[in-house]
Amino acid sequence: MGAPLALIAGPLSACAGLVLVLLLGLRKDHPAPHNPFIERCAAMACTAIGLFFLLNAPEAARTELLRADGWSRCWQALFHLATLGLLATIPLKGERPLILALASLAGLDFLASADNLLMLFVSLELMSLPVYLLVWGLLPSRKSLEAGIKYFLTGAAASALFLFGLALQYSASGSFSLHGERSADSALGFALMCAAALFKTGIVPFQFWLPDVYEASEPELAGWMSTALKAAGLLLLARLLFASPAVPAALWLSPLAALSMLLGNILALRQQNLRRLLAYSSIAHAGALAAALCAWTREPHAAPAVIFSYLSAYLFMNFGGFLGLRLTGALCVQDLSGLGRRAPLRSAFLALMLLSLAGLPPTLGFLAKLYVFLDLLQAGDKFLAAALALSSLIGLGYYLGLVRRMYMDEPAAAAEQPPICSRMAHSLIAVLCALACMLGGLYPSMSTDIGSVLAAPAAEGSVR
Amino acid sequence: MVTLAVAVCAVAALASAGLAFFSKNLYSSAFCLLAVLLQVALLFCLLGSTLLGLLQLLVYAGGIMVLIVAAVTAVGPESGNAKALGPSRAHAWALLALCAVPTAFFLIAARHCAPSLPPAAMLEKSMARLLFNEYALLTEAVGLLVLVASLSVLKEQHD
Amino acid sequence: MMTQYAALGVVAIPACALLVGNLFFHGRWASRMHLPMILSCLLVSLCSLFLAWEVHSGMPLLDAALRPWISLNGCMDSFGLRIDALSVSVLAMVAVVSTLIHVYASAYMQGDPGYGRFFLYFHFFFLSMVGLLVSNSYLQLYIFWEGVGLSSFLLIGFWRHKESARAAAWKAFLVNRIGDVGFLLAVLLMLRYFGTTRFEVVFRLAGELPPGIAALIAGLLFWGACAKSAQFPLHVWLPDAMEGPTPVSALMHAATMVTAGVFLLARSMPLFAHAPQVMSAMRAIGLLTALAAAIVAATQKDLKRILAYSTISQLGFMVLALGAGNVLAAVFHLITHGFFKALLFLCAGGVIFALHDSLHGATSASVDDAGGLSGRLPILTGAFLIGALSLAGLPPFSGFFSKDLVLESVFSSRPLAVLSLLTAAGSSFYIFRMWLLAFLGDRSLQRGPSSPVHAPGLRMKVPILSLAVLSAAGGMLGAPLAAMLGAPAPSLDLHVSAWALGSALLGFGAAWRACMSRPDFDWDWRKRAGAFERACGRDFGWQDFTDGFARAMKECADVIADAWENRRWDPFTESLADSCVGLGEQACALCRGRVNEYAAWMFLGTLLLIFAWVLRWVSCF
Amino acid sequence: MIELLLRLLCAGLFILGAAFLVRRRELLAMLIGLELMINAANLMIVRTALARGDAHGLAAALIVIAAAAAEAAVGVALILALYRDFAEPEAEEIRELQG
Amino acid sequence: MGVMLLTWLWCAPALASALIAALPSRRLARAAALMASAGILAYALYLGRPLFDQTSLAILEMPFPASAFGIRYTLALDGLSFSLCALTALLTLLSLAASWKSESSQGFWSCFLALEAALMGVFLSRDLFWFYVFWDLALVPMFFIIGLWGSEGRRKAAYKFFLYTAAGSLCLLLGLLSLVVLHQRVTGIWTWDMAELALSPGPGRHAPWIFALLFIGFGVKVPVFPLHNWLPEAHTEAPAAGSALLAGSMLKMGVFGILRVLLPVFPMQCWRYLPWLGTLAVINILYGAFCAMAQKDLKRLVAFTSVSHMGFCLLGIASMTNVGLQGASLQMINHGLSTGGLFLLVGMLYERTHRRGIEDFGALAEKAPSFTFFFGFILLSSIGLPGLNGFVGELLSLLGMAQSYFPLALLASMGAILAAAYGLPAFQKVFWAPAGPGSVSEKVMDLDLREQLILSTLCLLILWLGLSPGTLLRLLQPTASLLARPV
Repeated sequence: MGAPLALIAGPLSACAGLVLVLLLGLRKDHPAPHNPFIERCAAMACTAIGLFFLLNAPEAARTELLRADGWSRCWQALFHLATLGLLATIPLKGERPLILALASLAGLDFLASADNLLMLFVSLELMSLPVYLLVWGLLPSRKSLEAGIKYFLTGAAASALFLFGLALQYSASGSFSLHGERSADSALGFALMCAAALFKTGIVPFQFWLPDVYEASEPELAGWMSTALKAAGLLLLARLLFASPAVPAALWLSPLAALSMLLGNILALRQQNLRRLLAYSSIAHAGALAAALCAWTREPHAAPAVIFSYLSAYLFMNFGGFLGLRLTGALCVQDLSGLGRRAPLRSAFLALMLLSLAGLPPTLGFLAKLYVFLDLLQAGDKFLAAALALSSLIGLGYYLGLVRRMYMDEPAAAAEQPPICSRMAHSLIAVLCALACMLGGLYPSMSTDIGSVLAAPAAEGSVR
Repeated sequence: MVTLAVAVCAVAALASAGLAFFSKNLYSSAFCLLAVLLQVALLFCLLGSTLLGLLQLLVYAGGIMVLIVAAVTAVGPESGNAKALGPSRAHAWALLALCAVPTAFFLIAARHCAPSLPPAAMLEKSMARLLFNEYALLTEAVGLLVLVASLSVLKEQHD
Repeated sequence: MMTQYAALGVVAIPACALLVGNLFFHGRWASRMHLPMILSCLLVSLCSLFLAWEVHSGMPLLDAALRPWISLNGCMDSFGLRIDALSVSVLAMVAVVSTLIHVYASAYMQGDPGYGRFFLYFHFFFLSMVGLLVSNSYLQLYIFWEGVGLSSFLLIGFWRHKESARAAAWKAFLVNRIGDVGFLLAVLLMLRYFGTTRFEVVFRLAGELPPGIAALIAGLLFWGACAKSAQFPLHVWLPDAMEGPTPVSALMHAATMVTAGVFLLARSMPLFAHAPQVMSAMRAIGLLTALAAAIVAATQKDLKRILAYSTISQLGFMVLALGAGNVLAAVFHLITHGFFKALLFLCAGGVIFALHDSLHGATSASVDDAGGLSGRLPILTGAFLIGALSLAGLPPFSGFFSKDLVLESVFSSRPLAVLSLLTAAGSSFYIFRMWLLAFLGDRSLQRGPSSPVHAPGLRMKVPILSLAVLSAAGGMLGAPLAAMLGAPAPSLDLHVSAWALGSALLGFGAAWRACMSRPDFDWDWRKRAGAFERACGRDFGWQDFTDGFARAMKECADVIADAWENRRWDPFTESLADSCVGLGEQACALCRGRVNEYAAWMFLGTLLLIFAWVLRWVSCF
Repeated sequence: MIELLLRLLCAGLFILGAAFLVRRRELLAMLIGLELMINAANLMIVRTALARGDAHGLAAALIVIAAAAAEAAVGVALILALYRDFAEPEAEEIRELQG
Repeated sequence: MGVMLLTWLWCAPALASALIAALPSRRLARAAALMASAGILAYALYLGRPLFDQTSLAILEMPFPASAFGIRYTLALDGLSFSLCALTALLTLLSLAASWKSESSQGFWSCFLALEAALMGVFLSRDLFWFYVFWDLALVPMFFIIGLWGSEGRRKAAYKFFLYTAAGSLCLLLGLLSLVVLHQRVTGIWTWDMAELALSPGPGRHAPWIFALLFIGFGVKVPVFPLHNWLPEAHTEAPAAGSALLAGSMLKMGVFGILRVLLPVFPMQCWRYLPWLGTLAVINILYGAFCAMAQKDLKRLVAFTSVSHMGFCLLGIASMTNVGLQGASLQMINHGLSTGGLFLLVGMLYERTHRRGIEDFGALAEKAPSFTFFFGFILLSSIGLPGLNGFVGELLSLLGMAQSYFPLALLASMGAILAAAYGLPAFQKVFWAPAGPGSVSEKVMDLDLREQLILSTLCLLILWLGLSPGTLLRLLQPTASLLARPV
């Protein structure tokens, strides 16, 4: 039982939760909007159980489609953690968002352990299809519908690109294994698949959907998407990068990474909508992650741990950031004016998250950025290091601008002040995020500790 | 003989795809798509997998086309205003021109392909076995996918 | 033991007096601030006279380190005292003259709202000077040197509501700073080459310096002395410094400030001995200054300005003597000059005090305002005459002996001799002209005031008379001074004396002829040669040049701070940030929300990826 | 020969599908383009599977067809919702989110 | 683990800061802040005892084992660190005491203690990671201090201050990381320890770049000439206490960094670039002085004098001699006392009148004699009057440069002339000249006892350091002789 459990603990728990929610939904027949507390708890419980199993399943196992090892478990744990946050905080008017989130989680879990191109494709679809619906359905408005359609059209095009790449790789090697035979076709195929991965990560020429979608979604959902889905895209990118024919990432990924970092931050400078601003900031962060990935191809030693540390830090601070938006009820930049006096604790939390995103010590964000810098310099990639430094500076410009607005601007008229959300779960998770961001930064060996868990696959070379 | 048939099908498929692109009427676009799908199904049969051809016919012609045609009917075939949109024509042509290089590369790569084997017997049977053994999880996942998709339709009804 | 305490007391007593005055003499007691100060001056005078006596009777050199100041690996200096013939002789003069001026000031400044503050500054001035004289290292000397500069700043600007006083104070400090930097650099070089600035070490090792460096150090020291002792080109502050109250001028010219530079040069003679180039520069500068200042003094109208230029001129004599290597002459002239210049200033102050009502609040008077005062102020007239005779170098007054020594030391060189005799004649001319115009002139012709005059009180008379005695009899100090300094006793060289006497008489005759025989000469002459007079008033254009230089510096600062810093560099750095935002605006044009465009960008990106891959693939073969 | 022809067809269909996305402004037409792209990929898979006699490819084709159907369903649902609520099935019209 | 004596030196203000932020009333916060800062000063002095006694040269604290990448929490207190820590503690205490009357909220007091904590951390850390953490951390409280409690232009000034200095910090970060990584590449050892990185063979041919990055990083803080223009605005807009601490302690971070990191790691480069560094220092001195000369705003004037004075620090460092380095270290302390004092004084003036322009005042000497005395005294220290502390630092710096390269010393000494040219006219205008038409001098009350106490403390220190700098120089000497170029 041990081995299969290690393989499917994650998706299984997600599916179990999904079924449970569906069944619980059957007990009453009225479709009126309601806040299904029990369903939420059930979904969270299943996700948490999955997390528990993931953390306690030490065996490595593999089948034709999947393989389970420290690497996949870590990613799945990350996905479960992010989804727990989403499930706990997402505003509900029915149980459908729970189902969709759980389905997407199943896709994410499959993605983390997939060892087969076809599995990758299906999990990619399973991961993204519910999200189109979530974006559309959570906040039924014209904007959300528009975002859903845009996301769907571009996302489906990305899937098609992936699929065509898959077909090419199949035609080249005759199998769906990631490590098949190489030929001219597979060069094309990997390029197409990488394009799809870049789309999911939100790297620069593939990022246009991202601000629109984040702007139209609920902050919790945007926070989840920016962490879990971005992580999934990055994971996919990493897989492809190390399975692909020897095209140096420096050739194509590093310019794109640098461009994402700079353009993301530059575009964020002039945003008025806060979610959109954070969306652009997440593009810049994706660029930093991609930069770390570039370094990985040159300096394989510490990089997986670095990327994973960055992602886990990012999970806390970006989810925390979006949570801060929810907690303060701020939609656009003006709403933040004078917030420091109106809601000191909430604005302190938001400020902490922003400073952490800006990478100021001693927060978690600083540590994450430091690792990437170290990684890049170890790989000798001065160009990317300089770009990262420059983009951090530009980023500081708007993060700090927001902090300044919160504390140093006169508050808006009372009538225009947005209402403040006060839900227990939000506050609890906010406290968690704040603690993680503050204390994590004082724990510089985070990366090596994570590295020791990740070490197994890296040593085996399965990732590479 | 088969080659000729494949050639005819291929040309027909390409032509109807082109027609679909250039026709301004959504109905005709949809019907041209139907033609493409039929040609593809035919190609599947011609290449040796009747089962897949049939499935293609069923799912696409029977399922997806119905959806699309129904949607077109609901939306109306004519486009509204005809403002210029997105990338200009010149940009689109430039993009297309850029596509020429990879396409050429793709076509040249045909030389490196493995020589085709004679069609193996029982291929479709082993496919079915695969789906329920090695690929069981995959099938499950696709099932989940379809469930999600159906939820979207349900959502339509709810709201 | 006694001598050490006396030496220490010379510095400690004024410091204590300042402390006491600062702590206890507030409010009503401020008007009694002079008491501790005068007492301290008296004590210091006693101490210094005692020390002088001791030194004269053969006390060995006292050079004691008191406590370390900056010690870096033992290579730096301590605070210490040095009592030798040079310091003690100047010290005695300074202490005695300062005591008298203190007494005089207590009367002169009576009723001034800043009376207490005045005496604090005044005494601080004295303290700095005394400390300077007994220092045993250049660095310590430099501390007091700057202290002298600071107190002159405070005192010149004492009447702080006056724009001109403030400007003069600033100018004095600034010009002195310019000189001080030279001194400082000399100190740095000494520290670099000797590791210390103690006189004995420096003088001992001076011979071992590389020749250029010795000249450099000497030159820099001379530069510093030029500022303090008002030698060309750094003399510009002194005429303006008359803005301070008259006792300040007296103190500054006779005892404290300007003597410091000459003292420094005299002190450094062993060092200068290794820099003959600098010595000749000193001769040239000294003579030039003496001559030019004498000419300028002859054209001035303001009482205090005439005396100021006279000081510059006399200091030129001293520097000339030092340039000729004659320390005795310089020091002797320094001492006698201290006596008679103090006397002259106190008399001038007496005149200003006397004319207080008719001056309408002005703090100085011109010879026009005075004139024909001899009848009403007989004591002042007489005392001034004694001072003038002494300055002009007529026997048997003190100036005769010291000036004679100075002339003697340069007499071997004909051009120097001629020029210095000319200067001596000039000195005689301007001082008698001043005396004649101020005290003997015809009131009606000089449009002088007719309002009543205040006779000086006892506290003003006593110092004046004492100084008159000193000026008259100061010539007797020559022999003991020579004995102390270890120089051969001065003996009158009749040849030189005759020339000196002749030139002095010539000057007197010219003055008499100019002012008394034709009382209107002075004024006619002014009308006729206005341009020359104006040129003299501006030090032959040098003042204009320095003012222009100061303005240029100020404009330079404005350009740097405004045109460059505020308008260029600061906006440039800020525009970097703005350009980022601008770039964002531009980039936003790409995100117009059209899904077709999104797809197009996506495919473009994909194509680029494919190109990268294909290129790589192709290049593999 | 067949190989070349089929490759030409695949490439053509794929590029045309992409062209739909880039140039057509009706959302449904864009959906049609997506179907074309998926079909092109599927054709490639089936061709390889049959040429190599590999059952995995056939299974993959079947799975892709199912996934494509699911995707199409979602797409149509979204577009219909937009039409029903706002009657604007055009890409040009949904530009509220930008910048 | 032990008692972690040094850790408490930064932890105590940090904890106090958190505590004060949570206090319910403003008055309570104020009292607590003052008491805490006094306690910290006492503690700092207590810690420095062994250094004074010269029983030990440095106190080292490494309570935890090395973690990832060789990062190891290490604190060290030697003479230089101690004097800067003590200066920081003292200035915090005095600044807080000076703002006693400000009706600021708890955050104000809390921010100051947080700033103190960060500064202490910078001066104590021997591990580059922690050094950088504290280095950047110090920006945050200062940002709030300027931005929340500053004068009219505070928002922009705070923003500019933060971004400008953060740009420097990023350069610094890149430089430090390159250094560490290259060291690891060459020696195979991960270490962030300043002592171990000294003379590191790592940089090799990359040395010029890393040197430049580090120099820019430190130079922005110092500030070095073209990178100085964040300073006038930040100083001008900050509240008095903030500018005092900014000038007094924060600028020292840059010089401290140069002494602790740049010089030990790159002695060869420093020697090679000596004329350039010296030239920069001279430009700093003269440029700051010229700018100060043209200012119409008292605070801006003092800010530019900072630029000039920090030039002397740089000059001493550039000389690379024992004397020069001691002079630079001493000049840091001197500048902290005198410029800090001047900022406090200008702040007191601003508190009374809400004006800072030189033209806004006149004849203050009559209205406020003790104010005049303190201002004059501290100003004289600032323009380097011998006998006061400023002179000693300048003299030693100049002497160092004179020993290495005399012409630069000659140029730098022009700064002393310019000091008189910018300092005294302003003093005369404000205190001596009759009040002009728009003057607000009538509102100026003389100093009260509290303010006199604050300033007397500074003045006594100024006098003490001027007359007997030996005590402090003994503390600073070990560092200097370690870094000096062997003759």
